[in-house]
Amino acid sequence: MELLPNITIYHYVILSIVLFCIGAIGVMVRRNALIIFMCIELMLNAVNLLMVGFSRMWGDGKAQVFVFFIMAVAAAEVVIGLAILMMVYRNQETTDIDVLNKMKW
Amino acid sequence: MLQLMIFGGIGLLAMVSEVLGFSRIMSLLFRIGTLVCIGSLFINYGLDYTWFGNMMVEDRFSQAFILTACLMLATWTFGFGRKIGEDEFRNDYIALFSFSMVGGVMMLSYTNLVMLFLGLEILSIPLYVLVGSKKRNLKSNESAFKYFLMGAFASGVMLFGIAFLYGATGTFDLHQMSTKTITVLDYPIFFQLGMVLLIFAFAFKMGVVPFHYWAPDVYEGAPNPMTVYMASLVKTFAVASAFRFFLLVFGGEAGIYSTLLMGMSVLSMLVGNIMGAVQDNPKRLLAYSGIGHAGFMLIAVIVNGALGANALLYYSVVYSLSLFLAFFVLDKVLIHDDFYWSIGDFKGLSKRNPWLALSMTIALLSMAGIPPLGGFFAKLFVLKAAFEHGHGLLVFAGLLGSLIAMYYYLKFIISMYSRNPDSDVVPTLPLNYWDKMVMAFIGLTLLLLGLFPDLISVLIRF
Amino acid sequence: MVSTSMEAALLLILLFPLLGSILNSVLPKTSDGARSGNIASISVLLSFITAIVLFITHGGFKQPVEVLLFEWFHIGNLSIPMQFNLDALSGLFVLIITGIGFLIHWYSKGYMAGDAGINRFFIYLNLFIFFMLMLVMASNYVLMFVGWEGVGLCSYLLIGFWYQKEAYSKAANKAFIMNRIGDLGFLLGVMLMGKYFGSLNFTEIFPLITDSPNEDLMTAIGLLLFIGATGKSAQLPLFTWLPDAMAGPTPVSALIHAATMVTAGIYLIARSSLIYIQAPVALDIILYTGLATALIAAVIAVYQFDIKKVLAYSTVSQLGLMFAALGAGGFNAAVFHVLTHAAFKALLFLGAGSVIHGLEGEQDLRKMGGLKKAMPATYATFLIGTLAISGIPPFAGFFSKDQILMTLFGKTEYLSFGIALLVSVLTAFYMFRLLFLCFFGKSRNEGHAHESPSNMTAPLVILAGLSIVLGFIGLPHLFGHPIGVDHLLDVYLAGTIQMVSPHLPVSQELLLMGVTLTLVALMIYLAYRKYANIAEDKNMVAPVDLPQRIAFHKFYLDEVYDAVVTRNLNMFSGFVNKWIDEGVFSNSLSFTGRSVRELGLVARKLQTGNVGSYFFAMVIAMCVILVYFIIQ
Amino acid sequence: MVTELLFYFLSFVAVLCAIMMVFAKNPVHSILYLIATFFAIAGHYFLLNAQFLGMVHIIVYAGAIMVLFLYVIMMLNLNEEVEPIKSKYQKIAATVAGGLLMLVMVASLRDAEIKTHLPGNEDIGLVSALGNTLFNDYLLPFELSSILLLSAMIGAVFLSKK
Amino acid sequence: MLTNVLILFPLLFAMLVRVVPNKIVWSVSLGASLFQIFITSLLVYNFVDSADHPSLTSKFLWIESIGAYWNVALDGMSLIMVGLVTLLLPLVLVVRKNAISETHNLHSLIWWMTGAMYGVFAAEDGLLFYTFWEFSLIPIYFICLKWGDADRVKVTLKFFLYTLAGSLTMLASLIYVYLNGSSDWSIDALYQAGAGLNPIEQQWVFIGFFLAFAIKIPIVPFHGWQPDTYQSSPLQGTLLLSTLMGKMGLWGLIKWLIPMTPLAFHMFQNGIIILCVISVLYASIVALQQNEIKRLIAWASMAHVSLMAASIFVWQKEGLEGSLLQMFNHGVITLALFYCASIITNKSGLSKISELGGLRNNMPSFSGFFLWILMASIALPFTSGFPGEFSMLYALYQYQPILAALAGLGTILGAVYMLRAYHQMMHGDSKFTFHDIHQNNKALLAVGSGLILLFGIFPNLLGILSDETIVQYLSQFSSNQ
Repeated sequence: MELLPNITIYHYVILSIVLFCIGAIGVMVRRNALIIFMCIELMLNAVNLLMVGFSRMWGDGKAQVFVFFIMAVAAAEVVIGLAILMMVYRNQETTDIDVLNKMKW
Repeated sequence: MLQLMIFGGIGLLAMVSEVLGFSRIMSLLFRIGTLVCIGSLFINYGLDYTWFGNMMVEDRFSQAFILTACLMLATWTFGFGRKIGEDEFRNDYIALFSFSMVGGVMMLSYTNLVMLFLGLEILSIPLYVLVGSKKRNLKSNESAFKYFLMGAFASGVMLFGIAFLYGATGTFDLHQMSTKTITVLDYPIFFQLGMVLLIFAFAFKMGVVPFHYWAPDVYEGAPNPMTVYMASLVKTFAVASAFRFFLLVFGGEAGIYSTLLMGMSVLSMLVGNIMGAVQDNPKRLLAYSGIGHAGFMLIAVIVNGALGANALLYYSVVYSLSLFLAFFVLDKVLIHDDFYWSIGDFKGLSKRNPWLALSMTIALLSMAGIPPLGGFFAKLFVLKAAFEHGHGLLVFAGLLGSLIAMYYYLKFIISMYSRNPDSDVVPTLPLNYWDKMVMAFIGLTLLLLGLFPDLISVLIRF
Repeated sequence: MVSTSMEAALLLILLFPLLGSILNSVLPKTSDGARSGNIASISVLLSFITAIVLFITHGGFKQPVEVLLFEWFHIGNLSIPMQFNLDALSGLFVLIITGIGFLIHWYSKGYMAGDAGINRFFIYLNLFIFFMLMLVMASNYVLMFVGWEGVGLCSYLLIGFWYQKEAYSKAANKAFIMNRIGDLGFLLGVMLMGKYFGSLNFTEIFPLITDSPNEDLMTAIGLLLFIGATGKSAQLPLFTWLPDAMAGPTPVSALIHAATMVTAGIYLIARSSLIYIQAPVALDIILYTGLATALIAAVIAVYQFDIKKVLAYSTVSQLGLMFAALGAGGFNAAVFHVLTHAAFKALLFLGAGSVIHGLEGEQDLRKMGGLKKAMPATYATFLIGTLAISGIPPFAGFFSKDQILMTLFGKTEYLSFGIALLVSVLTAFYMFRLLFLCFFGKSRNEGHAHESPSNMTAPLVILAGLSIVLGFIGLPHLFGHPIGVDHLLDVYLAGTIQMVSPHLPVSQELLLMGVTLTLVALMIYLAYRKYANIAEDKNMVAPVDLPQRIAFHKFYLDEVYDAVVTRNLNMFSGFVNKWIDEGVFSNSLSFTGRSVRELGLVARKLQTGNVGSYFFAMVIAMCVILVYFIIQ
Repeated sequence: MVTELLFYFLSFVAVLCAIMMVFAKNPVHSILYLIATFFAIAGHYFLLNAQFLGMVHIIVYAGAIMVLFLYVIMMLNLNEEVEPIKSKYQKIAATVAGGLLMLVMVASLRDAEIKTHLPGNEDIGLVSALGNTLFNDYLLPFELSSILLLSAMIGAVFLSKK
Repeated sequence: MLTNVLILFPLLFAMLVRVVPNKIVWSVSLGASLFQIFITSLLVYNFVDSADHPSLTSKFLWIESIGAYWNVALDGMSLIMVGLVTLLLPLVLVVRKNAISETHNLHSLIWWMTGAMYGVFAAEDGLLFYTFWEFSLIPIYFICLKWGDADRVKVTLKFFLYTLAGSLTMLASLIYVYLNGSSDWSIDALYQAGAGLNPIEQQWVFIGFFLAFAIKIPIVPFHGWQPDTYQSSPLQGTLLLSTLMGKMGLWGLIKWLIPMTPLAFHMFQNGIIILCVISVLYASIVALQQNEIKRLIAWASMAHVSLMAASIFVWQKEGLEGSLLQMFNHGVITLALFYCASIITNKSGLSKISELGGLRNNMPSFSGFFLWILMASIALPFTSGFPGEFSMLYALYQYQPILAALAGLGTILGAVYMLRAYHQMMHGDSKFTFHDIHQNNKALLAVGSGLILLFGIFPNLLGILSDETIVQYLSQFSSNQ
């Protein structure tokens, strides 16, 4: 069955590019580290979407397996990331990246 | 594979050691493990293995790099391990280091992008933690935080690239990808986009301009042993994995992608060193110099092939050793509050402790590429390779970069030998025999490698 | 190497003065310096005796004596041997140098007695003799250059002998540097010869020249060598050092700056006479340079008040005459005048030295006068010298000057003859002016003049004797022919140098002599009228009207040089130092360094420490790179 | 046709919620928008016949990760609008840069004329198919990902030790 | 084999001398320098015995993978340079021996430098040459940095970076030539490879090498580091720099640059000779303005070495002979001159020429030595400065008379600034109260003056070593040109 007759891979590519770039904009726009982190998660999701799309295109499950790994990695990153955020917050009482810029130049 | 298991096993053992009560011998085990890795590599050297249906291939390249990485790790433990071993969290450290080595080994012997990605993450995640391992130190916090955010971002970019590559070729396996690229590509546009994005990610991990921003901040804030580890071993892993990627996919120079790499390399060698020239914080300075060196290593990646591999191997070994030595001294000298480090702290070091000054000088001169220290041949091999492939521009930029780098290396030397120590510092810096041995060992190794550079290049003749 | 006693003797001539110099520098100093004076004098005397003995036993060097010691160095295939030879020309010069040299050494013992540096003085003086001998005995141009520069060094040392006086040592510098300018010409000439002849030995070059004449080449060589000669022999435009060189002790002025060193230029050109006769243009230039120098120096001499300066300008003027003779092809006449000039100019200088010694250092003519009685011996000898230089027969100067005039007249260039005549007339005027101012009239000096000791006057007497007799070895045809002694010197020199022996008709020659002598006598009378009876120095202050002032100030040549060369050179070097070296080179270096730093300071602004901005920068970089790929 | 509409709807929701997530002032709102985005993406997965992945996605992202975020926000008391706004220029610049990146990436696909239709293969998204791939070809990565998780665990524990 | 001893002994001794007690270090290292003299004389003896005596060469495989060899050989030309190093070593070691702290460190560095310089002059392998070339930069840098005057930091930085810049361009050229050859760094292979390059490539290679050598020599406009460095360095540093290090650059011209790039050499020959002559005049003119005594000598030295470079570039037997002769003698003379300068500065505490005066009253015997050395510097005949200078001018004259005349102006200017300085410092009324120099200084000056006289009268002592070699050496390349 043709599930998506008029939807080509380019639709998915463009969609994930858009999502990826929104993530990137978020990373640049926000000052709260937590939100930045969330934006990165969004970027990873855009990748996942693209992977699944390509997987469908090639009719091949490898990419979907890859997505599992990405999820695992995302989970691990979240754990570590939040732990780091907590640690920073404990010491600095903030997650504002404009404050966390002691090292520069 | 064996190395993977050994390091993974040590990591697991370290996890459970606290519970099972053998935490005291853990650091010993870690060292023994490293030695076993080295030994096993020597025994099986030159034999190719393929694991799990091409997931991971041990060939001459990966063996050479894993071997030298293990040797570097052994040296690193030799030099900095004690500092960590005294910490109450030493088992955590050992586990994290072991795991990150697992990631490193994966990055050196992957043939599949999944392995590359996983390896990168397994390498990075412990590093995020290790960078922030001085939990009360604001700089350490900040650098962990920055490293993590940017690293995650880079992972995203890399994945995006991998996805496009997959979209273009329908495979994650580099051998298959290679046959696809050589023949006709179904989706050349996807491939190009994917390649570029992947190169961004590699560039980020290597710390080359214009994706270098994390490096100075992170290197500055991280505890010294971690900085060394990152700047030497991790950088080697990153460059070598990029090398491997190009080697497996293109088998040599990669056309327009090489042009991109060339641009990055030139920028790194110039920008890194120019910015290094205005630094006053020693650690930051060495970070910028590291950017310049990454540019040099990138030349080897561009040239690729046996020539590039040899150059890269030699370069990474020598650079790592020089860095070890430099940081070993740095560690002894910069003992006060880390917000006010400056080259001025090295004032009159030759009077306070001539051994330290001498070691630092050797390290710096080696990095600068003054014969007969190893650094000279490192640069020579790289430049020779570049010239052989007709990249005169790279040679020019490299030489110019070296010249600028010499300027700030000399700032150290001037400080150490030509100024008097401040009145408020300890007049002499005591060293124990162990410290002296470490410095002598690394220094002599640098000299030895400079006198007999073939010691390294025999490793990689394919 | 040295094989015969003849050759050994030749070397001895050279070695004695060197030994004397070494002995004096090695032996510990004595308080009065008498010993060093003795050593020095004796060494020169030994040289002189050896030379005489050699001269006699070897029949006047009809056959040149050669000694090859070793190869000094070589330039490619061009070998420069350490080789000496003595032939008629150099033999004559050796005799002059050692003979006059000995007398002056002897005189110096008295003159310099009591000077703190007497030891040093004799070391230098001996060294000078050594180098001067080397100059004339060298068998090739490079070795000659050794002597050439060596005497320059000694001259430098001796002019600046009283180094505490800055003016003196400045004069020494000036002498050395001006000589150097000439030396460069010499060297270039030597190189040109080396290039074309492949050798620099006289014995090898001269046959080549006669075999294959080449006028252009010879002119070039001749002119280059002449540049060297103008430096050493104080010709235009490089003569201004010689008057300043009078800063040295008077015996030095006598020996170096009158009798020997300054005639090295004459020697050089006479030695190279084979080259010059093929280069008429060069000869003409020498002729006119010589005449111009002679005239200018003579005019200046008329207006000088420093006794030694007058003599110095007179030397320059006489040298000019000699060059004029050379230029006219009369190499023999020039050499003859060198010989006689050596005698009477040494005499005059030593006499002046005696006067100065007697007046305890006073050199200004305006403060002398009436010394005739106080210093009779000096006066008598000085008078002989003056007569000789003025060309009064039968004194030596008459014959040599006459020969020069004849040579010029024989060239049928009446302008040059006229100038030469004028010069010799002027010579008589200024010399007698000097004599009258110094010895006649009333004393204008407060101190009590006294006669010099005998070891000073004795050389004066000997030199006076020489000034009388020396002329007779060059009797002109007019006188010599009838008595069968036809110009001994020319006969002696024949075969060694090219020569012109003008044989004018007897009547013409007599007429010329008559005219000359009449004019000279007139000049003496004028000088007597003007200067003999001056009591006070009121009408002898510095000249007031413009031509006089110009002459008094030596035609402002020093000032012109200063303005044209020295000042411009200093300005130029200041400019180069300040604006080019510091301004361009140093600044461009530091600019490079600074700009790298500035670039770094700008670049580091990107490293804000803020993760957001890093992301921003990375994204921009990505965009740029992707755009590049799209364009591709 | 329905699926097509569904695709556009889901895409719209995903993009909109993503934008809202980025520009929401309150972090909690951001999280909620992000969860909405995740759901929309999960919808896409279902649409692409990757049902299992879709389920896992919802569980992992919406269920686990986002809850973790929420938890952290609560713990750190970030739920108020404490974030000082970045200066307008920075915001605009960032947006322009991101937009530029988007444009460039899209533009780099410029001459992609072949409209590749997605072939239908329902099997690959199923658990059994994935399991086969995972435990045959990707066994090594699978095992190694345990190390990844372990290291994350150790790291988190290590960082939270006092 | 003996050559290895010559090169390696100093390097070894450089390490050993650090552990020698400070009190006796001076005599120990002087003893070692006697050993070097012994080795050198043995080498000279062997060379005279047979020009290809086995003790003069040594060749081992060094880096197999790129075909580099430990390949050292001495011929007549390099023996002269080796002789110079050996001869000056003890002099450099003993000057101002008591006036410096940490003697053993200083000596260690001097020995290190010495070994490296032997290596530079003996190397027959491109990589080895470069290694020694760079290797010699470090000790001299440290000497200047550690014992220099107040400006030392800035000045040595400039010096180091400047010379390093040159070295790096040379490295690039070397690699380029090597890559176009037969994977062999030996000098013959490099000659062949270089000659095989096309003219454009040769030009670039030439420029790369020339920059390195021109900076080291130095020739205007690559001289920016030199006067400052000479001035700021301690005496030993100045001596090493001026007497030996500049010679490395000249040596490079002879041995590496010109034979390797024959076509480019022909293209650039004229221009570079003109540049060198300009350099002679420029240095002389700037020297006129100098008021610091060491700076004055530095500029004078620059004028001399530029002339040497010019005459090397004539590339004729005359020029090479002359410049080798002069390289040797200039070393001795410059050493003596700087030594005199240091004596003046130390005695009076002043270094400005205009502030000094009347020193001759205080130091009569010193003034004699000084004048003699100064005369050697301005090439008075019978000093060792003359034969070389004359030969060089002669060679230049063969090439182009006008250039010789212009270069000759340098000798006039040399007399002007040297005598002017001597006059200002030594003459006039006494201003100071100190007395004449110590016996030790006198002895040292006497040695220097003696050498000047010896080689002034017997310059052939050097010529017999080098003449044959030069002829052979030039004929080796005549076919290429």
